[in-house]
Amino acid sequence: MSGIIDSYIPVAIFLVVALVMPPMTMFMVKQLSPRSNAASKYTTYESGSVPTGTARIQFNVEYYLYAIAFVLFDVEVLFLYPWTTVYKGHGITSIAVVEMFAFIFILLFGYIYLWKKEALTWVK
Amino acid sequence: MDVTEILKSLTDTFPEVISEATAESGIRARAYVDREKAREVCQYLKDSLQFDHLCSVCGVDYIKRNELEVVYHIASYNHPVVLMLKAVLPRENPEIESAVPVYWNANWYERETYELFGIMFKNHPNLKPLILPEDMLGEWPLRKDYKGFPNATARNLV
Amino acid sequence: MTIISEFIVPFLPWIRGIVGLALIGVIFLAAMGAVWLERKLSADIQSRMGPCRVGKYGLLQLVADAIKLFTKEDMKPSNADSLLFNNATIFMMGSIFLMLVAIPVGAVFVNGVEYPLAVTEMDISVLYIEAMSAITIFGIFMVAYGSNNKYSLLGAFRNFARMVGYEVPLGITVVSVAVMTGSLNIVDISRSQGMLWNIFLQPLGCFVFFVALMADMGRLPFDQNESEEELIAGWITEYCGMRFGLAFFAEYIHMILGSFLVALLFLGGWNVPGFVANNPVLGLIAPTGFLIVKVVFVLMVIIGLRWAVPRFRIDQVVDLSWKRLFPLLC
Amino acid sequence: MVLKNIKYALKKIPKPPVTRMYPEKASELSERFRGLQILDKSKCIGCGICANTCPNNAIRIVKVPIAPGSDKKRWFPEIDIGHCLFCGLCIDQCPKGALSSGKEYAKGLVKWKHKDLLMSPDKLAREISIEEGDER
Amino acid sequence: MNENLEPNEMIIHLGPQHPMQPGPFRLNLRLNGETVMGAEIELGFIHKGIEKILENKTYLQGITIVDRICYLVALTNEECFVGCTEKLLGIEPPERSQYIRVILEELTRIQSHLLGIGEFGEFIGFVSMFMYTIREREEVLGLIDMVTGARVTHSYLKFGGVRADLPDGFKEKTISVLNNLKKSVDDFEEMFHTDRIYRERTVGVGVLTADVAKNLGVSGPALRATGVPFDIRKNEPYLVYKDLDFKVCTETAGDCFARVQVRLNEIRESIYILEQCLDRIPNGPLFPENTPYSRRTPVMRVPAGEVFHRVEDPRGEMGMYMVSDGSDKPYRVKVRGPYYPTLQALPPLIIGTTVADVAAISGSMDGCTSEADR
Repeated sequence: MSGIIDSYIPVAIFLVVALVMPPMTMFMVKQLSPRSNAASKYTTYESGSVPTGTARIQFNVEYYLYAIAFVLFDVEVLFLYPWTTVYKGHGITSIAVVEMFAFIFILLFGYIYLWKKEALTWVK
Repeated sequence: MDVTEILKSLTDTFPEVISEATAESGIRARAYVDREKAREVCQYLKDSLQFDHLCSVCGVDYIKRNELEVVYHIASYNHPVVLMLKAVLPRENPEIESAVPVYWNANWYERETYELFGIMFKNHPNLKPLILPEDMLGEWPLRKDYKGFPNATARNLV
Repeated sequence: MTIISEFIVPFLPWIRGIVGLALIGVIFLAAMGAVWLERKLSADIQSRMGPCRVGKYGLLQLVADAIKLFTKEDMKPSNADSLLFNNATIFMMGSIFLMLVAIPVGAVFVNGVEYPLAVTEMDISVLYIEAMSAITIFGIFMVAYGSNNKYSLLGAFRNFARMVGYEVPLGITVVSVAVMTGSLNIVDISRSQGMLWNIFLQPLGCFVFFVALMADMGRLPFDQNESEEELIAGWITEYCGMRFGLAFFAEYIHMILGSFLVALLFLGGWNVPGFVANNPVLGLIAPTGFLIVKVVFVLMVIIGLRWAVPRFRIDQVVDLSWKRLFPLLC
Repeated sequence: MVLKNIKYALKKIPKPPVTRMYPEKASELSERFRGLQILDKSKCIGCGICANTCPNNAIRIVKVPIAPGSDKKRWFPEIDIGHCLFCGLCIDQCPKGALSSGKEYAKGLVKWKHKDLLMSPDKLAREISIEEGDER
Repeated sequence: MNENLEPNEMIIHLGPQHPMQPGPFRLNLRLNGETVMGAEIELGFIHKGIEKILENKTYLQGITIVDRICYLVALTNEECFVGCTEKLLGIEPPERSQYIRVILEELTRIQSHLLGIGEFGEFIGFVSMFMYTIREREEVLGLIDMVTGARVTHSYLKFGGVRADLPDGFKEKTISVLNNLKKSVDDFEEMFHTDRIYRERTVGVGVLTADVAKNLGVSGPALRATGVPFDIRKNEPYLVYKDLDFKVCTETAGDCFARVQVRLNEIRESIYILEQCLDRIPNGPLFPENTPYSRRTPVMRVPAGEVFHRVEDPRGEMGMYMVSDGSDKPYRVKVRGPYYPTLQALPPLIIGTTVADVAAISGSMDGCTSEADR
């Protein structure tokens, strides 16, 4: 058990560094960089025009059906991961293959259904 | 299609409206049109005489005659004749019917003529300044009595 | 002697972690090299000269750029969300650092025994790397939403659409490789290709993985999130100075790590013939050097492609994933 | 697919660059290049046709000594390079052929202030260096 | 445009400082997601008032001013202005001058089209294409530079002739440059034809049909790509175009791909014209006999009258309407630029497409805002 924990200790160290490094860099930049104040400098950039309205709107996500399909298939991939480790050398190879193919086959059905339903086209 | 044919057809159809119809050369013709009927003439030109391409609409300021002229250059995709159709307007309150319903691309030409000469195009879908800032509206810079050139308009030339 | 080593063993992961931090410096240098490589290669393709003023062959150009970025004012639009805007870089840097932990950057052979040069070895490192790689998207969306810029917003949403499309092919190809080895440990996968590289066993899988990786990293045929002719700079529009520099470096480091993944998973990793491994001197250098050569090759392919092809439209990208790559895999 | 593009790109890699290191290696100018005008003071009659022709009113006729340090004064053109279009009309229109095109287009013409760009007849005749008065 | 904005729609400004644009104009897009629901163009960021300036300059000075209408096709602009004045004066340049003008204008067409193709490549993300074409363009510019002495603003044409004769060695150099160019054009074409990404981005994008294009007043390659063989060089020949053998390049699809293809074919056609010109160019004077308007033009008063002259610009139909009142300055000059109606036709064309297509469509029109906004 401790072996597994051990292998994540470097991860923790790197995580701390990742958390600290960008703020540190920005702090250094603050010390080094010049500063000036001009109101128009701090407006949002929109090709030199004054922006009309805010960018925080109810964005029309034209691919929400993809997102749902994505969740579906990503879960499929997640189920495949454990399978890979038991595929070889556990004496259950043939059963694993058959089961896995049954699983993929069912999902494939769903995929074909999605395609036929035109869920995989960009909604205008 | 021949120039003389075109002019004959034009004068026959609109005897009161068209005046001074002359052929300058084999491919150029010129005619004055009554300003009330300019749009109808354009419609006729487009429908019957194959003049389906509007080259430009522009204004000319004849300050000595105290008149403005609106000049339509109407050409065709099929024959090389360019018809120069002119409408005479008074310098005070110049108004003319917009040609946008006939020629879609007259839109910007008329907006430009409006802001540079102050010629009102009636029934224009969106008559507002195109190339000049809004606050220059009313100065009519391309008229001959415009005082601002070059001191007001080219002031940033060092 | 034994006492000392016994004393050290419990702290070994700590030591490895802290020594591994040096990797961060190395990888930053490598990213600089990648940028220089990209600029030189693109210049060659376009019959230009590329950087040539600072240092020999412009090698110090990136140092000069870094100095410039450090001394530039850090600007934030007045109506941006500070919390999101300021902290997005943490996610981007975090993503690449945490990927870096698990990726072996080479190996040394001492007396014929192999020691992979990874900061840590975990059983599920492939899965872990993929998971960490996906964190970047949070950073990108934080930047986009925080900066309140419409180009950024469009860029970030394009990024989402693309990510949604390409994570699945990426995952499946990795699974297919893992099946061959029977392990999710990247070191094992790499080691198992001693005889035959995976690219020969699974050319299709390699192709799909490469394309999906390009899409994941946002290299040119798939860089819709910052396509400059449409969205100025996409999600990164409002970033300037060193903040931009960090995001930029994160992108390039991501690219380098992606090349490492390709080299490790498909191009045979650091495997060298036995007589080389047993040679006391060559065994120290050759495997790592061999891996680095492969990585540079993959990098050059990725970079070169950018300058030789046009860009897809975002709906075409997603179509490509769902309607071409996906059936290919099934 | 995109293989043709890649092939073309690869073909370009070994070719030498077509760009130049600019200030070290100057551009090749064509024979008819129109740079800073050269004034031949012995031919100039100070008629002012060049000043009238100039589309941008960059030329002024001024009364200056015929040579630096001389007491004798005559009328010569003085060109404000900041307004010059380098169209060459003054050269075409000169009745005596006193003006001609030089090859300077950057050297001596890069100044910080507009007033430094005023090329006096002496400078146009290259009697004093055109880089003089260049303060930085 | 602000009115009737739905909660999931936003207005985004492209311009005046945007990499997509050939010059500063502002494109206001109403977006729903990535789809363009409405578009509007605002002009006037670089309005130079050329028409007013021309009224205040003499005819000779005007030549230098019309150069600046569009910096890419200065010689065609000059041809239009000089042609107008020549018609008013009633003179015609001798044959050698006409041939020289045709040679230079075809070179101008080649360099403009090369830049247009490269820019289009850049707009769809193919940055190297720009560099490939700009390198070929450099050679062509070198040829123009050799004759006129300037690369961009030439002021080379004169009333009734040209400023100077072709230099020695021009013919040989031109032929070698053109032979290289032919190979490059073939390469470009092959790259465009075989590249699947490029085809996906262009085929069927921004389709103009012949009727719509005529209605919108579009001219030039954008019109010819719809299958209308409208070319001023054929319809209303000026200079020696009536003696030369060339065909009007048309395509039928009317999409971005067809527009670029028309440009590539026109480069080939221009090369063919140039080869004919170089073979046939006669010896002779540059100016008509006994003319006062030689290289050194006196102060000239142009007879009163009005004229409308059209030439074929690389972007389409370029026309000038000149009114003279008998003085030494034009009374009124109206410049009818080719890109102006094309730009005007952009909003109806991009409605319903996506943001990425806006760049592709706008790029395929090969714009020059400087001339639309003169």
